[in-house]
Amino acid sequence: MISKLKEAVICLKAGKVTLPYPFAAEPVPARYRGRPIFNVERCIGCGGCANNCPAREILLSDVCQEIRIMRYLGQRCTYCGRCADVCPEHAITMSGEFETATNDKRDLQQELEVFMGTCQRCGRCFTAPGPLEQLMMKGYRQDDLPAGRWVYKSRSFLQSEGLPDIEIELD
Amino acid sequence: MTPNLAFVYALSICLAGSLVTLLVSRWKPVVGWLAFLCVFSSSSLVIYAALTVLLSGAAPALTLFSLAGLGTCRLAIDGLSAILLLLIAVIAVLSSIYSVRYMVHYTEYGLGRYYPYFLLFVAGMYGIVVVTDLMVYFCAFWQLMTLPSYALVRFESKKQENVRAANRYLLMMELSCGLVMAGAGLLGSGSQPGALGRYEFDSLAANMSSVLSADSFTAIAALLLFLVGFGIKAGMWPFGQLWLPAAHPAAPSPVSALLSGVMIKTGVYGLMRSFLWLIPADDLASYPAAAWGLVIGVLGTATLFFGTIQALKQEESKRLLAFHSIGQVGYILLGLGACLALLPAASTSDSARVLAAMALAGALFHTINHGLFKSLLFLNAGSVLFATGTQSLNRIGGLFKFMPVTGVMTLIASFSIAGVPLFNGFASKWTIYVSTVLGSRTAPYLAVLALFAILTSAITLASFIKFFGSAFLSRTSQLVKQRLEEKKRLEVDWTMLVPQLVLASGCLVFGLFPQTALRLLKAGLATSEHGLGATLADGLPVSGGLAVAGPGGHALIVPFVLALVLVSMLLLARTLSRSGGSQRRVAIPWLCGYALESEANRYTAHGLYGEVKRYLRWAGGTARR
Amino acid sequence: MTESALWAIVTGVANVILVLAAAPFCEGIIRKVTARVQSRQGPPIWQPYLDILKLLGKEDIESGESPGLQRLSAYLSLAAVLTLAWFVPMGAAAPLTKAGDAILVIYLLTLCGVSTLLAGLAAGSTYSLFGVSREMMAMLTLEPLLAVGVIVGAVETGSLRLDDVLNASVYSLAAWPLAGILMLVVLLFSLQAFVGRVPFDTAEAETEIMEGPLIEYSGPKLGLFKYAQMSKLFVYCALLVGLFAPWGSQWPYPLALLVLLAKIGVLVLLITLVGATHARYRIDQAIRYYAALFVLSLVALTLALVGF
Amino acid sequence: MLSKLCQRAFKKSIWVYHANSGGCNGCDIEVLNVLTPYYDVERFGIKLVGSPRHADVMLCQGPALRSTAKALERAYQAMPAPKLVFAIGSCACGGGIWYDSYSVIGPVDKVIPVDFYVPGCPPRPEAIVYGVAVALGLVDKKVAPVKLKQLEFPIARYHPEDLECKDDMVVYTKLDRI
Amino acid sequence: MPARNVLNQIKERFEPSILRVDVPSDNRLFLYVTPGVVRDICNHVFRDLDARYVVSIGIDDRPYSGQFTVAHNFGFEREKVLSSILVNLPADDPVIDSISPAVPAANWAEREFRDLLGIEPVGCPSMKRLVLPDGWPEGVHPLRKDFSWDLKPAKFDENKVFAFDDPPEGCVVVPFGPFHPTLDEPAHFRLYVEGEIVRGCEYRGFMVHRGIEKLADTVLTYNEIPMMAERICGICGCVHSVAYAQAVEQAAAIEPPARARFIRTIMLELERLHSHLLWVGLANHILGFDTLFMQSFRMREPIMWLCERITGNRKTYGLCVIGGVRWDITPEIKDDINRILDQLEKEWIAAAKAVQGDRNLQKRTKGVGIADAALVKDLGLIGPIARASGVPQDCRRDFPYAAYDQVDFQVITQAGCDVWSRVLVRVLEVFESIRIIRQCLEKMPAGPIQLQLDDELPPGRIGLSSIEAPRGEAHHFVVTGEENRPRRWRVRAPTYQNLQGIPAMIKDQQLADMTISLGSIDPCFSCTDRLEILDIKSGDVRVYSQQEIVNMTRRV
Repeated sequence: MISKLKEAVICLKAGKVTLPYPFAAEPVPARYRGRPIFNVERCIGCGGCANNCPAREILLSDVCQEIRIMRYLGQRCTYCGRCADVCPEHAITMSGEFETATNDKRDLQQELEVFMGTCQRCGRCFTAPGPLEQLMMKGYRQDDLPAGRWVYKSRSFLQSEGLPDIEIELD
Repeated sequence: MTPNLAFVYALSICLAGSLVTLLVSRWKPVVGWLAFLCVFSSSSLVIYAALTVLLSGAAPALTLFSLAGLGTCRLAIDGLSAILLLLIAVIAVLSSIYSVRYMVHYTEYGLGRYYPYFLLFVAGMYGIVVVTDLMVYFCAFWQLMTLPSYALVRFESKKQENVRAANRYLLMMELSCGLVMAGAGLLGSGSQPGALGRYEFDSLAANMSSVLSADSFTAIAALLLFLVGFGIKAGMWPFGQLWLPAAHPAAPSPVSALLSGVMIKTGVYGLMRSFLWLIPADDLASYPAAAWGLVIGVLGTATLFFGTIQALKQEESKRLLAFHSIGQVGYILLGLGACLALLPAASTSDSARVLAAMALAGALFHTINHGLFKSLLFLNAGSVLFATGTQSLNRIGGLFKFMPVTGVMTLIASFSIAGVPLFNGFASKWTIYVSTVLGSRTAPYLAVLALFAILTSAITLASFIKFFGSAFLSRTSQLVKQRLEEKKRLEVDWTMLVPQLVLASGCLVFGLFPQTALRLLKAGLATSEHGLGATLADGLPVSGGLAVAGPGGHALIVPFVLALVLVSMLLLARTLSRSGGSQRRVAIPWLCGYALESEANRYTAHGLYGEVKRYLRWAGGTARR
Repeated sequence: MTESALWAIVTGVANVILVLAAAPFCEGIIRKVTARVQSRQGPPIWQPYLDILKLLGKEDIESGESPGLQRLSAYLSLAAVLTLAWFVPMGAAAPLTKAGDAILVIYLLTLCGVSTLLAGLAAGSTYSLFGVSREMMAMLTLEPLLAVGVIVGAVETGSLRLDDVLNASVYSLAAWPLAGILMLVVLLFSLQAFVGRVPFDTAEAETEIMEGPLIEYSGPKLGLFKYAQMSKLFVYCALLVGLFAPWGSQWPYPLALLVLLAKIGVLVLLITLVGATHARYRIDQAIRYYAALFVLSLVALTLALVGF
Repeated sequence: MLSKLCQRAFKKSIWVYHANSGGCNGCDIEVLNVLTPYYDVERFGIKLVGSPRHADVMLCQGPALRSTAKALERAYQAMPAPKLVFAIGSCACGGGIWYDSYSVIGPVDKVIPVDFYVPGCPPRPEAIVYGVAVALGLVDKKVAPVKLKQLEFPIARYHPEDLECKDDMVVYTKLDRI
Repeated sequence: MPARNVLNQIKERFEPSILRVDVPSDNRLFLYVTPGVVRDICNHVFRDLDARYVVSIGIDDRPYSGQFTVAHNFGFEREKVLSSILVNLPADDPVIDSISPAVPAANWAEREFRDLLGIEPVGCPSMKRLVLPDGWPEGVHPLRKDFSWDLKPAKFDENKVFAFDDPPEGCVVVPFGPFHPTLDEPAHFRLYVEGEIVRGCEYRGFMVHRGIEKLADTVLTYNEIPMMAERICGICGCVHSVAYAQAVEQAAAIEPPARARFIRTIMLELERLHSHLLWVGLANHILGFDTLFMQSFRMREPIMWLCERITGNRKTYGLCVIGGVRWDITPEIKDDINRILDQLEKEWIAAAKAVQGDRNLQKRTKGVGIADAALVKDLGLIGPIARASGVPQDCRRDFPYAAYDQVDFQVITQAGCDVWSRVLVRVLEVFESIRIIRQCLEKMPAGPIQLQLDDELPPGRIGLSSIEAPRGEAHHFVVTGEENRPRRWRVRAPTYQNLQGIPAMIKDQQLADMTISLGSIDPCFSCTDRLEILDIKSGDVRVYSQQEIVNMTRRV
């Protein structure tokens, strides 16, 4: 009985604590990792973010030599902020934006068309291919924009003969 | 045709019919209808006789024959007998129609072992409630009732336990007979043999006042012998438990209905006769009615309490019903006890007189009601047994979909026995409660007994929720599916449904218009000449309207008005639920997503009320596994 | 005769409307106060009305094998409570006091439970049958308590008539019979169980058997059951007030009604606070608790019988 | 008439059922969190129920897994119409880190139709409250697909004299020459 | 040299069977033994040397050594040594003696590698499928290296029903889960209930199997894995990411900076705080006591805000990378922590007093869900369950990691063996956590928070790391590999062991007690089921009496 009274005191002391959200919002903490925002002006299309994304949802696709499309799907983003960490140009910022609820998944997409500068003389891109490009050039990684996923072959898998008796389900 | 004569004809039809059916017993399609014809004609005569008595007063007793040294065999139909006769006749007819189709499914047993005994059994029951001699002819009719019923109980003689149950039944019945005869002997031995014989009921009654005043020990001993003797028959605690739960389920279902609905009432009849009719109305002062009331009331409460608790634990349909027979007899005994307890005050207090009358009327009313709903329940259980081949409540389920008529009948019967308002069980229980609760001014302990009776009525409800729920609701069991595949149709045919319909409508009529029954009872009590019956009948308040009221209007029910209100509220609820314009859709049951419905996750009767059963383990009657 | 019948109908309909209108409000109070105890803002007071309205418009899923019986039990659940409302004085004398007595009221309460039991059985889900078993076990032990309350009243007044048991001054301020006070205590302690709230909501236990008998019900049927539960709470409280604190009920109509509502409000508050500060009991613990109360009520009955 | 009222009551009384079809628990706890004092969605008439039969809204957490997809589908079918499905968190919205793993089918909308998506890993309680508010029509959704281009294409590659620097952007000025 | 001491003890009996010994540090021991003695040696270690069974791991090492490897891990609490007994098995016939007859706790782990790698444990008492989904085709082992992580066999049979045992006579099967209000996560229990009494149960869990270990082996890189590791479990995510990082650091012999270790400790303890408060709330919710649920969540919320301030997210912190942490604790944050801890301590003292005296709660929890010390030993139950059974077992003290060797704290134990004791253990541990955080804040040295790692980590090294998660010991086993990712990473979450104790805990109890008994281990199915989905039969058959175990051992 006494403990019930003690519990009642705890309840009474606390009073009503309900926050007024969504009618009034409090600022998010400075380090809060909300939706990543891509600064198209800074992006150099290096693909570091795509290479380091645990959810593998930043996809790269070269339309032609000069145009690289970088698509951030947003739907399976874990908001870990690794992309922002590794971006050499600080083109990605983890914003404080968390009000991203929507009735259409495509609302979450961000797509950048990056202009890859070409050497006017030789027609090649300025930079040497990074690790991601190397993977892509060797065919280990191939981003499939329409399906929103990437296809990747690990070395061990490529080396083995596979499992010939398993039929594979394709989605 | 005088009632007595009609009665004699009825008896002879039964006796003759048993011979005839024995002769044609191999002709299966006919023997059942033949037996029905016999029962129907004899019962019509009996009903005619009983109604004549009730409407125009008791006819003088009819002397059949007289044997030197053995007394005279006289048959007397008074109001009390008439009420019992009505009950017996109605239920005998119904169960004989039911038998026609039902008995066919016993392929291993010949019907020659059924119908002849059935007819004899009915005759025996008719006889036992009209015979006036308490020695030789009582014994004769008793044997006429007992021996055929013994044969019926052991009908399925290939089952060991049925034979054992039958043997035990016979033993207890003979004991009961012996005790009653001993009681009569004790009372009659010291008296002057009257014109009709020493052990004639009237002679005993005439001697009673002298015995009461002069030799109270003999009176007490004799009444005690009657109490135990008839108590065994009625299934009173602790004797009922010895034979009743084994014997009733063993017999074929229509016979169970007769055994439970009617036969045990002969014990109740005997008790009423000996405790109220044996006593001269003008000699109440020397009769320790209050003490006997206490004894019978407490025994009745114990009977209803233990019987019902033990019933709660049962998992076989007919066994459960058999235990409930004990429980319901307890209510009747409680009514009788309350009547006796209130008798001494009846002469001085008006309200006590009314209450005593109500207690007796309640007991009789419950006797009738129990006859109706218990027979109905046994017939229901029989139909289920017929359709599924099992008595085990754990193995059946979901029958409502396949046997809707039987289902509704069972629901009505279950509500009746559980005392749900608007059904007849409530009306009679209400009468008993009123007399006990309000009678506590005179005998305070009655209120406590009433409380236990109310508690027990909740237990009754619980066990019938289990009975109805696990047999008809829940989910279709494997066994039922299998039977359905074999038979295509599980619902029984009309010869088995008609008796159930009649009984169920009886339950509803007496539930909605209890005053009709009370009027009948008042007439019955008023036409019984000896004893206290007529005195009590005066006190019975019967108004002309729809209401049943207690003394001074201190308690009343008008079930019909209640029904009107309830129906209008039901309509209101229905309108409300329809008003939202919602659609209906059928879906599979939700079992947390992964598991699908199966026999393994079907909840069975065994699982219900585990905790209560655990706490009430001391009360005995744990179900066999 | 006709005049009194007319009067009974008018007051009865008034009672039904009152119950239907006020019951969700009580529920709203309970939810609001509970929320405040839990340091929350809580839903608006009229939330239960919206809940019921919404349920009435939702799809009605029938997963049982006997849908007719399921429908009937849903109607019966509300109808039984509303019928009960005809026997309980709410501001005026009980409308049907001339058509039934206290024993009938006890049995009508059983009828409310029976509808839930039938509903659970007909749904046939494993969980609902657990709920049925528990609900029935609770009814077994609870019903006698109310019966004792009524019997004590009947013993004191020598009458089972509703207006005698309820409105006569058995428990009024003038004479405080010991038995009456004891019964008041017993019934207050069991009130929580009668209305099926925490800690005695074993039959519905959401985290174990997911609302027990009602697990398979949706849409209007669920709405009716919920409505019936709310109404049951209201009617129970009114009955308790009628049994033990009828003072003020003789006052003119609107005044008596207000007094009644105030008293019901106090009871509702009590229910809320007890519910908010307790963990659910197991069914065996609950039964033992009721059994202890039953013994206490037997003492009360004995006291009443020997004239205290 | 009453039926219209009933339909309007739907948005003001939402009973939610939460179904975790294989998430990590994070979203679960945040969903519980929105019921607790600081966020208290019961303000909007939202209540957690134990059986999908009673629910109006299903909150899905976690990706649809091979072992739970069937159960999830059954839960969806067990709900009475009208019903809404919320996908809470990255796993339910897009399949999460393991969206293409051998035992994962993918986002829940591969199994049941989803009405609202609340991304986040896990979404903070405010984000869930916001999602609810969007569904209730209290606020409008704020996100829309973003498509950014560094340059307008196609550009003529060999007319560098037409390129002009505006702020930080390089803009091709004479479109007619393309 | 504690590791050497342990080694010598084992050598006394098994010297000839030991093929190779690695002792990378004082408290790690790797023994390579011949396949024939594995059951004996495990029995010796488990029974005679009184080591605690941790986990068994199957490894497909064929691309590198051409063999399968099985590792049985044991923890020596007295000596503070974590050890691994490794056996190499031929690639064409991967068969090993089951150790379950000697070590009952190994049952699940053995069945798991049977499912996932096709290594056959001979003599395992139950060979039912454990991890893979019902419809998964036979003979396809997803953790083998020749199986691609996104390979979806087309023969998957959606409608296949798992073959459960028949319930005992008179019992009704009550399906419990996967979607049940008590379970936050999918898992299926088949309870055999007679009346209200639970007579037994069968568990079909592993429904949250997401193929995490496979992803780590094939797709993600060293520094992406911590992000996934913390999503093994949303409540104790930080534990997993720290454990993973520590295992890798240990394998690669990297020492993270001291400040990083202190920050890890602080975050781990903050996580324990919020997890314990959450548990108290949920347990009360299960018991229907919603007020305490709400109040404990209210007290917990500031901690969540604090975590959000420190790391930028409320739950999955993304804190840990190999060689350090990503965020520092600034002086302002330090003040915040102190303030919030003071507030929490004040409130929790009041709450603890109220809860301790609550007869109503005691009624529901005392004598419920009994797990005695023998059961704890046999099934390897850990964490608050073990401590509530009087077994003073705590990885923070037994195998110190991060900065726990520099702080002073108590291991809370209770002797009741029941749910009530578990409540008390958790309630009291909150105070210990507060103490630890305060000490850490005080003692935290300045300096960098992250090591700059330029070299590739050396492949083929093994790292073991045990961390005391709020629910018990979380154990990570890492074999480093090429391509910037580990070859094998095995997580043994606390619930993996604790769940095996459930059938014994709920036997012959009321159904109503089942939920709280299950709740009392704070089950985290997502942790348990990282790998694949399968069926588990965990009837009482696997709870052996002491005598039975002795007999079995003798037979072996």
